[in-house]
Amino acid sequence: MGSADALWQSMGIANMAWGQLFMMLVGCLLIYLAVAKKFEPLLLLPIGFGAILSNIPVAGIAESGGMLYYIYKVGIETGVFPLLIFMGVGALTDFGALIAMPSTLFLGAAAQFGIFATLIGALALNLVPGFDFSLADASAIAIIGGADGPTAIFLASRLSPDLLGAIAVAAYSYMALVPIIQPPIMRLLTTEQERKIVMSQLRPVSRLEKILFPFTVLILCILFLPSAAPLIGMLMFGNLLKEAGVVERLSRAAQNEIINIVTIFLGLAVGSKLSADTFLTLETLGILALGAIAFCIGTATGVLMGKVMCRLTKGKVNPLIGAAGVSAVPMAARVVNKVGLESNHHNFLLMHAMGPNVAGVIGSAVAAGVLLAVVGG
Amino acid sequence: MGSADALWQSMGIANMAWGQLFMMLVGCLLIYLAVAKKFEPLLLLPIGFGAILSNIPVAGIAESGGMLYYIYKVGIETGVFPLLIFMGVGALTDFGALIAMPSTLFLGAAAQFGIFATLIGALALNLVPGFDFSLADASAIAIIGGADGPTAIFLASRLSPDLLGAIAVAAYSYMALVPIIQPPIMRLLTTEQERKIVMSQLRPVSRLEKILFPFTVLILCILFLPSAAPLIGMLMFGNLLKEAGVVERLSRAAQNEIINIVTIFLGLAVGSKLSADTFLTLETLGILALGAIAFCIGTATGVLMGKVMCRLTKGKVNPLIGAAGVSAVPMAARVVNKVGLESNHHNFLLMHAMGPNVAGVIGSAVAAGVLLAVVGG
Amino acid sequence: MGSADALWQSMGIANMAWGQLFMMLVGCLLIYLAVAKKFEPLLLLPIGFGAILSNIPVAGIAESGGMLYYIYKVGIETGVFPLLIFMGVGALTDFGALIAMPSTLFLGAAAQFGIFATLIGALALNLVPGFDFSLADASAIAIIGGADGPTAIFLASRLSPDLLGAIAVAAYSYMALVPIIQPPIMRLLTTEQERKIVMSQLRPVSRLEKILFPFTVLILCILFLPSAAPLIGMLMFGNLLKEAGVVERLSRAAQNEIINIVTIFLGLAVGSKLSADTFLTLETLGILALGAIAFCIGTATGVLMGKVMCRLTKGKVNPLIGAAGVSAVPMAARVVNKVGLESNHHNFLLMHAMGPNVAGVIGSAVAAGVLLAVVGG
Amino acid sequence: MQVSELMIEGVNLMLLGMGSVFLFLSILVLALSGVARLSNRFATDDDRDSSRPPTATPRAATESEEIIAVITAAISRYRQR
Amino acid sequence: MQVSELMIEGVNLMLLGMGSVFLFLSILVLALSGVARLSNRFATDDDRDSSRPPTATPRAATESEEIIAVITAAISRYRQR
Amino acid sequence: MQVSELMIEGVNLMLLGMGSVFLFLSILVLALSGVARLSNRFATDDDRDSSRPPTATPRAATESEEIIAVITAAISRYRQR
Ligand code: NA
Ligand code: NA
Ligand code: NA
Repeated sequence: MGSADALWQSMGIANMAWGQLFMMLVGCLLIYLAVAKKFEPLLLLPIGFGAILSNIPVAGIAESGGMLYYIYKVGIETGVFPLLIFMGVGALTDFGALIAMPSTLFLGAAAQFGIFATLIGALALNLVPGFDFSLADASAIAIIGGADGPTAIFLASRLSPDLLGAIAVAAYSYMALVPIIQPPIMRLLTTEQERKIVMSQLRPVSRLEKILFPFTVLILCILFLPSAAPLIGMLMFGNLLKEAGVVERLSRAAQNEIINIVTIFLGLAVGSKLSADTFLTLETLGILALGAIAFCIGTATGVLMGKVMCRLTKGKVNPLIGAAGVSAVPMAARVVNKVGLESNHHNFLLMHAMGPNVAGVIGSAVAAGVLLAVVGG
Repeated sequence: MGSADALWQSMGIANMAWGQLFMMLVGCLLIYLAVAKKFEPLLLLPIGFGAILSNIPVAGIAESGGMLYYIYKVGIETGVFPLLIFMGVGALTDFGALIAMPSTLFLGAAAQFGIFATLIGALALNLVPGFDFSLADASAIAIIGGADGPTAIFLASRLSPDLLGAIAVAAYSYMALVPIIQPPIMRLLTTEQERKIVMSQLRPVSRLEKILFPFTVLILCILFLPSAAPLIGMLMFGNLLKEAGVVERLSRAAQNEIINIVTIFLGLAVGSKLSADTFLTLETLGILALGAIAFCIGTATGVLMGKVMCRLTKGKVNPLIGAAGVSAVPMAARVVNKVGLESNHHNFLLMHAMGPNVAGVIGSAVAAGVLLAVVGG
Repeated sequence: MGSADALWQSMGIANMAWGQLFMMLVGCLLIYLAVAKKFEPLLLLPIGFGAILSNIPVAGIAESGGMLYYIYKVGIETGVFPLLIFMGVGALTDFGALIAMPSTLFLGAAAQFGIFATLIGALALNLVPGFDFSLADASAIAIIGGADGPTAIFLASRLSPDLLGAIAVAAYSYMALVPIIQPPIMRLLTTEQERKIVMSQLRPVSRLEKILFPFTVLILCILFLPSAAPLIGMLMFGNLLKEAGVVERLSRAAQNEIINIVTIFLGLAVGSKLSADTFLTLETLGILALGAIAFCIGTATGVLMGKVMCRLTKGKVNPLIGAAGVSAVPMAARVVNKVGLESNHHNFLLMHAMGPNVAGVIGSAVAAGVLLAVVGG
Repeated sequence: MQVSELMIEGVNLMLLGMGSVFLFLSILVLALSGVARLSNRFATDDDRDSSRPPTATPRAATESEEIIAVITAAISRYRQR
Repeated sequence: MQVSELMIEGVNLMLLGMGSVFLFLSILVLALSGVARLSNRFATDDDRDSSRPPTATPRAATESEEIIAVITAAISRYRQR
Repeated sequence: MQVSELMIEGVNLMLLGMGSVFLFLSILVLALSGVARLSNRFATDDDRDSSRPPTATPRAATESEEIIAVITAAISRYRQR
């Protein structure tokens, strides 16, 4: 009965390691959060399933020769998948609110302080025994504060592939938690009076401006920060497809087919990085803690910059919209709208919050570019 | 006139081998069956065209550097294409009928006897001079009895790549022939009385059960048969995308874009394995004969198990639905419905036959897992 | 401040070469033509953006490890992308007009003289100091006269990858310029009387003929010109998907998802070949000049053959439709229609011009096959 | 390997294979029954009502809304005559 | 290679190329005429009727059925007033 | 590298990073204002009217035409009764 023995030897219960079991439970938790709590389901469901698949003993789905291994190799190691997602995000995003009120870019800038504060935090964690984050690791962790999934995955794949799984999970989880994390901070830092501020309607934006926008951003990126060019380039390419108005077919492909297909593969491939030996470490706990701090600080500095702009404009800017500067599009803008409505039932801040919201995407891509240029060089 | 000579040397009529010509005719036959007879056209048309393209002399489309060579290399040698098809099948399949009546899994199990009987048959063919099937070859041939295209292609690509073309062609051809192969066997093994049995309506299935179903199957697969995990994992991932209800975009991508695109490439790549030197052998004739036997035996054991269940439930199960256990979704279930209607014009067995039908998919994936674990290890 | 220095060193303004700047402007020009002038926007917009991205200093998006490098490697170096586009073109093209009036194939043949005249022209340019075109280079340049984008890209990727960028840009630019280039030539070579000729209505074409058409073309290609088999094979495969009527899902995938996705990547990858050192050469000027000549000659010989057919049929053929033989589907056919309407307000030549128009696609694929067989062997 | 040996291996594999398939699917029958009992206990009224059609996609919704709008307009125009 | 030699090769290639293109397409003209005659003989009435619009996709069919259902409902509701 | 050195590098990177982000986005504010002024000068009336809904895809157009055709037919049939 040699073959029966071979079959027994190949069974999961005969080969299961505790770490694998635990990681499969982590995968189930992510799927639960995605399905039952609607936590970023488009990403967390495939990530969770990828985590389960890649931790199945014997099967080796994430090891050389397995499907997830190939998908990771082709799509993430090359950086292609996050860039294609960014193209789709660009094709789906209307930058009109930002173009109508460019000053909201300052809010998107301020909220990136969450990134750099987390960088310091990650390095400081090295004082705790058991942590050993290099500057590259710390930078990859810090980008969680950018509240932007594809940017985080792109940077982590470049600077610290071993931490990619934990970083992606933290980034998407906290993005889903934005409605819980942000409101208390927003209320703490603003007065009832400030939250009641009604903002004037945004001016209309011409088609020409919308077409010139991607070029404006790209030119500055080329001149001052070429290391951010892959991210910003693809974001602006997608946006140009959308705004050009002459390539409807391609715009639809970027907004639907490509981003949907890539999302499935990206999620599975990120999940394949949730293996016991890289995820079940003290470092992961550190990353999760730092990620939460990053979101809090980013929200706070965004709101504080909102208060500064409120002063400078003599009360024309509602400081709440600063919280949307962390990006987490469009969740953060919706949270701003909701908190604003609590103070004034007729004050819809959604469109005004979309400005800093998309500014935050550009802001964290810029921050990623700086980190790549200095640390990744 | 060296260039005129070069041109003549490069002509097809100056280089055509008889085998290539014959294989192109085989390709034409497959396309004829697909277009005129509607034999599994989604697969047989691309396979047939792939066979023509890959046998064109001089062009070398299936040789190193040619397009079909790359597609085969990337999609089939890695196993990625059949797994993506399986994901799409999962996203397209409603397992409700199976969840409502889990006992139909026994029918799906019994029908897999076609696989293992064919395994013995393939090995016995070695007694005939000219045949030399290894255990791996015989296992790959046997899986034709699973009546499931992607499973057959996946297993053949792992165990016996040289026979892949013949195996895939046999699998899809016999799946298309199910309406001709199955009814006589079904009538032979059942009495008119049995065929008239009306089954009680299926209970409704809650959304929670549908969401838990993929996990239930996957957990058992992990514990007892991880070698089937790639197949069952992707099938269940696709089904979870469908049932989760929170990732509509991804579910649509799996059901449409991905499965359609991959089907084209999979078909062409399988066709590229229909080259004269691997296909025009005695072994192919053996494979075709064994495939037919496999379908007949699978149908018979399915129906016989149906009779057993009929006895045990005191006549509550119509034995005809056992024939659907071979899988060949949804053709076999439709055949059951049709044969049932012949005996009782008001007896619609379609929904009841869907249970063993989808059970057959899981059953043959399990059988493939056993073969992989024992033979492929 | 080592890191500030690193940042400065990484800035675009510190590293920009004049050539890169110029190529980015070329990219902007292409995008301008695409958006404002609607010059083949589906291709020229991605090509232009690819040119910008690949010339960003430091970023290295088109260099080993960059995204565009991978896309070029996977899609163009293998020849897969242009072939997939050709499959989509086949699935989008109705060859009915050609089947109804096969004699229009002679018009499609005559217009290919533009290709071979350009070949001589390219070789003759070697007499001018600074030019050094090999026979392979000249062949790749000549194919611009085929007025068919994917054929040009496929041939250039095989024969002269360094010139691919310039060739693709020339091919698509002149295709967009067809409404400007062709009418004067058409008017010059025909009399008012000829332009007024009304052609009899095309006979209806049966479904069987439409299904047999791809096989007819493919069989001739196999017998006489297998080197054209990848191009003609995929064109006819796409057409069969469309006409078979039993693989609606695959036909839609070829016509939409696949061609749209591949067009984005093909455009970006072609753009990545617009680097300063290969594009900013005297040769590019030569290619642009030769391309214009190729279109003019092709148009002229097409019209002249139209005049011959007019004589032979005793005035039943309007010679204008010969101009559509250059392909440039469906632009050239529309131009014919427009010029025809100028002479006779009730004479709609569109359907009659579609015959030579699609014949031109087959004609230039045949010409590409000859060049590949003789030069690429 | 001799054919007879191969055949013995084949018969072994057949027994093992059919045994595994039946065992696996039997456990699955048990597991599914367990899940059914479990989920019936936890199921809310909303969950049980699975007879409703699958949620329409947003796009479809928009389309039928458009249709209704168009019809309403057409009918109101017709009434004005 | 000298330019003159290249030019000779080029002219050769031109003659060969145009010859091939014309020959190939001429044979295609013959072949298509043959196919036309052949398929006219075999064509059923159903086949010949190619003027009908291409078969609608199932999805489209469903959509227009939906539209008709919606309209019918709207009109019947309107009649009841 | 010691933690203290790392920390110093980190603080440097923070200053540099936040500086870069602010500088970059400030320049972008200026650039966008410039573009807005520029494009207002060149904008035609047609361009400015961005409140109109995005251009419908040809397919959508066909669909609504179909709908209108179906409705017209339905209503005319209804009138004939
Ligand atoms: Na951000
Ligand atoms: Na089966
Ligand atoms: Na042409």
